[in-house]
Amino acid sequence: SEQDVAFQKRIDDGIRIEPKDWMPEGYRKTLIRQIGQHAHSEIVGQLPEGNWITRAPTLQRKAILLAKVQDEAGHGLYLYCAAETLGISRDEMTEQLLAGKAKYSSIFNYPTLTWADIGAIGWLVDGAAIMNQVPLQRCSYGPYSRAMIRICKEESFHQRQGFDIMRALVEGTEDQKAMAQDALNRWWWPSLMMFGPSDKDSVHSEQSMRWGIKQNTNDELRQKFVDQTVPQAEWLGLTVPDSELSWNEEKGGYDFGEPDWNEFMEVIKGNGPCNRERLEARQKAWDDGAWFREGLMAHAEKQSAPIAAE
Amino acid sequence: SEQDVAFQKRIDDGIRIEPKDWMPEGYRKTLIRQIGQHAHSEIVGQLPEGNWITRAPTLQRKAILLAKVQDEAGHGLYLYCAAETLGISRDEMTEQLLAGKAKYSSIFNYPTLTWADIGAIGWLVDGAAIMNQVPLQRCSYGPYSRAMIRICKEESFHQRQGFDIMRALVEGTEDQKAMAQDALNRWWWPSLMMFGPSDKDSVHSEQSMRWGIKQNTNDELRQKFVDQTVPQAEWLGLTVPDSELSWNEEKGGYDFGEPDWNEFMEVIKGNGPCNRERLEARQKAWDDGAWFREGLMAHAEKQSAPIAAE
Amino acid sequence: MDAFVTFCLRMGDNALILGQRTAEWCGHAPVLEEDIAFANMGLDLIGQTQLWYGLAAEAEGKGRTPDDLAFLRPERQFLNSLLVEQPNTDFGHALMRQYLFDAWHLPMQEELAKSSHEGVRGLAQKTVKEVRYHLDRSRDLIVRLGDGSEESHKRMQDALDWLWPFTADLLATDEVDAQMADEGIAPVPALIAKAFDAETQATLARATLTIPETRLRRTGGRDGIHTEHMGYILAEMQSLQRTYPGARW
Amino acid sequence: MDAFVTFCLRMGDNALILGQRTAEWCGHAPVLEEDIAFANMGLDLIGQTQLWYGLAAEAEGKGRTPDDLAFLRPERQFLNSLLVEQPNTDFGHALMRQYLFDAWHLPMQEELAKSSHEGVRGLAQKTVKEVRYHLDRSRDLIVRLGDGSEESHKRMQDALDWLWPFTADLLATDEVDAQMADEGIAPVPALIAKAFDAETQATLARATLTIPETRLRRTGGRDGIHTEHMGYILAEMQSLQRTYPGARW
Repeated sequence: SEQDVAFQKRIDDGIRIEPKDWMPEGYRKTLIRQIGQHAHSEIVGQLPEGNWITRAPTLQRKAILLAKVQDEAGHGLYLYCAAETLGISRDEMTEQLLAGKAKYSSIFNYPTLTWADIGAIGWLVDGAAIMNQVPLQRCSYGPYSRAMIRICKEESFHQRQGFDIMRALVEGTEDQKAMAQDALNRWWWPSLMMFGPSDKDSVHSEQSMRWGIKQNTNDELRQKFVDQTVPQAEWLGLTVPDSELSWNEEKGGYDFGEPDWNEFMEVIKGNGPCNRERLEARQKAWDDGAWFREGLMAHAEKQSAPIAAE
Repeated sequence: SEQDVAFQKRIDDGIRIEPKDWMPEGYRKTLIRQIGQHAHSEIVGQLPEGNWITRAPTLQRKAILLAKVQDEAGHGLYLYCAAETLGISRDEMTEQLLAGKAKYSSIFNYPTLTWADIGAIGWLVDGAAIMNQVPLQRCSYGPYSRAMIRICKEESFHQRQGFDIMRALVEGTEDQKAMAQDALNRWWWPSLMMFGPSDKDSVHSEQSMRWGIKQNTNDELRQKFVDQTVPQAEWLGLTVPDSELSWNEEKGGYDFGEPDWNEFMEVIKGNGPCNRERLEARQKAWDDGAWFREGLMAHAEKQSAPIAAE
Repeated sequence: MDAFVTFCLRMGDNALILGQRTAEWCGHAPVLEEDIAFANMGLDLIGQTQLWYGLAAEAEGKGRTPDDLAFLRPERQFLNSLLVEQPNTDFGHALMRQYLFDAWHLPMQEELAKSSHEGVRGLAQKTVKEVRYHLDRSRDLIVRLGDGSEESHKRMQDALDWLWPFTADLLATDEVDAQMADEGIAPVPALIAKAFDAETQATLARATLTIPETRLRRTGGRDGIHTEHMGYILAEMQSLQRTYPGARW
Repeated sequence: MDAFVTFCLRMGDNALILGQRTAEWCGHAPVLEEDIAFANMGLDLIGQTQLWYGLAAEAEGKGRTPDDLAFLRPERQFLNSLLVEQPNTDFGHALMRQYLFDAWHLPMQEELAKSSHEGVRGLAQKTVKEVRYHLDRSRDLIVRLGDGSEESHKRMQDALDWLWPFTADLLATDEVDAQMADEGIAPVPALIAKAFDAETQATLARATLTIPETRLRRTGGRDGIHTEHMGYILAEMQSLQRTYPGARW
């Protein structure tokens, strides 16, 4: 249609789409899905890290971790607000999450088993997230783009803090170094999977790129992540658990092995190690909190009730 | 009445009263109250010690503590059965406990804060309990007397095990020795209170002694306990926290200070450190277990339903 | 132990243990805004812990660090009030615990901001603003939920009934407090008790909640005699430091 | 690690961690008879732990004691199945966890009673009777509660739905099991799986419960990759030994 053409032209001209602008239904739906997933990821992402706040080994690490988890909740809030500009409420999105209809980043379906996992999540998972998110600062949808600008600023802190946890471990005792290596072993492949399936298998990519919702392909970002992270692992004295990993002089990047896409698909389908636990925890928070939300509403109604009605 | 006289004569002649025998209503009530309290004490007594099973410092200590708590539950069972012979059901007694109408030994309203408390409870609390219970083996009511015979056999094990925990601690590090002394400091006075108020203030004593339900006065038993325990504390190298404690050559026993009877009365009234927690735990077990009890009954009914009704 | 060290440890232990309990809500609160608020309060409390332990460690002069005080003391040496270690039975308990603590904490910090001790004064001046914010927030929620729905009212009343006896431990006094007051380091305890009573009476009345009439006073935490919850808090909190002694993190 | 040591640790860790979970019920069970039964099972399991750790420690030959194995290993070295560390969500979960474990444990112990390894054979012959009693008891309760009231049926089905995926970890096999079977020390895993399937299919059918159709298989415990519950179990269990290193108790 004419509208579609005009819309695409705005995008191609790099003009941001704002909530009141006309947009194709597919664009809206894609954004709602993507922003919702992203918001849910921040919320569910509180759980694996929150698991270690009460056990953080120093007061400083505890404070940093608390601040990080607080940031994540805050990111969730920005993102839900951005999605709300597209005509969906936070409660609706929450219901979709709890019903298993909306997804969240599958990385959070892995358990945090040692303190080093908190380091590995900051270093690898936040590292991969930034890789995904930096281009989204230029996303064609204004509210999402602006949310991402705020978020990216904080995420890079998180990544440095995660790396710093790893650094302290590898500079520590043999037990600590082993803990760091073990965490890298367990988190490496799930981190690579965070960029999504290989381009040839990616369903939504092409249209999203045309709409300026996505700027790079999954494989491009994955390559970039590997190229950035492998030297960091080397600096830490840790071994990336990939026997196919090698520097490719010609392409100026690393060759690396294929993640286990069967595992990825199983986790996406709900069969990962912690899918049930994560959703159960969110469901419980939601159910146990009903009285709280209803109590506040009841109070607000009393306050706004006209005097005559008393 | 004539019956009363004959009844008292049986008692005086040392003939056991059995469930089917006639007995004065006061005798029955007194026994129900006393056996019920005793049973409840075994049940509630699981809680302070159960608090340390998952944290026992060695496998052997863990096994011993589990066995002890199991014995306590078993004693509860014998005692409820003995009380049931007097025409009250276990459920009725449980309801009285949960409603705060029936008492249990106030010693269990103190918290177990360190591993040494488990030692102190075995040594002092079981020690005091045995002192109370040994004469009850000769109680005039047959079922109670027989229950006490079984119970006393096991309690003396428990006391030795508690003493052995203390021995290991005083033979251990400075920290451990301090832990043992701290436990003695906290459990000494509550243990003395286990014998009940001073004879001059004891409400039920006189009639109970005439009925052969009670054989010794509170003060007699307390004196006996102190005389037995002080040398054990000395052997352990621990200091009994009583500045008035001294050997009285003349009476062949120790003089000792007066427990804080105000504290005792407050604990009895429900204002001890853990009264609310203990009752809440039992209430929760009862409420949470309703579906279990009902499920078993429903199954039993199905099994006994006549075929035709199916 | 030195009275000043004891005083600082009591303050720091309150902050740390309440911070632990607060942090347990991360990701589990009834609404996202509360997840954020609880993380934020936890963060403030851990920050305060570091400051109090810093003063305690310096005054003690034994070369212990704030982390040593947090992670290497056994239960009987922790001097926090019993209130802050009470469990997160439900979110109502968590809010009520926070409110009752704040209602004591703010007047305390306000007075400490005038302390004769430079370190204490500086600490209190630095943190009083966040404590004021905590009280404003928790007071507001207590009123809204107390005077909210039937169920929210009942839950807040239950929480108050359960937690009120533990406020005795916040307000308990001994020779340490007397000495701190004499030296002008900390306020006269009666002053704080008065402010606490005024705050709670006014707010709980607005919240349509009834302060329970009970003789039950739960004290002992300030002398290291805790409730049975405390051992579990510490076993969890200290597990890494205890498992890997001497490691740096 | 030596395959035999690994095998013994897996067996011992199962017993210990299930024993911990079982012991948590002391004083909190729905009826007194269950308090007694759970304490009794816990006691049996701790006894089995001591025996398995004894064999492991002896075979390892590094001078470690059973207590060292229980209290001084970190989480990643614990090799119990994920099933036994699952929490006491309600008494139904506890019973179902016990039943599923027993349904695997009894055929295992019966076969181990014919082991080529004298120590293992002696252990199994000594303990098989108590394991049989556990299975008899838990099977009976599963049937009565599954085919009981509407609510008890629902609770047992919920427990089964939640716990079933973890049975994969009981039945998982690797080269350690292959080697143990080759040497006649332990049975061929397929034999146990078959017995487990026969037992659970028959009993759960009698209990009117439905084995969930799920692709979810939760494994990893036997390689030390646990669920997030495990860290808390160990922090609590090991707290005294960790806090007072080297002390004797």
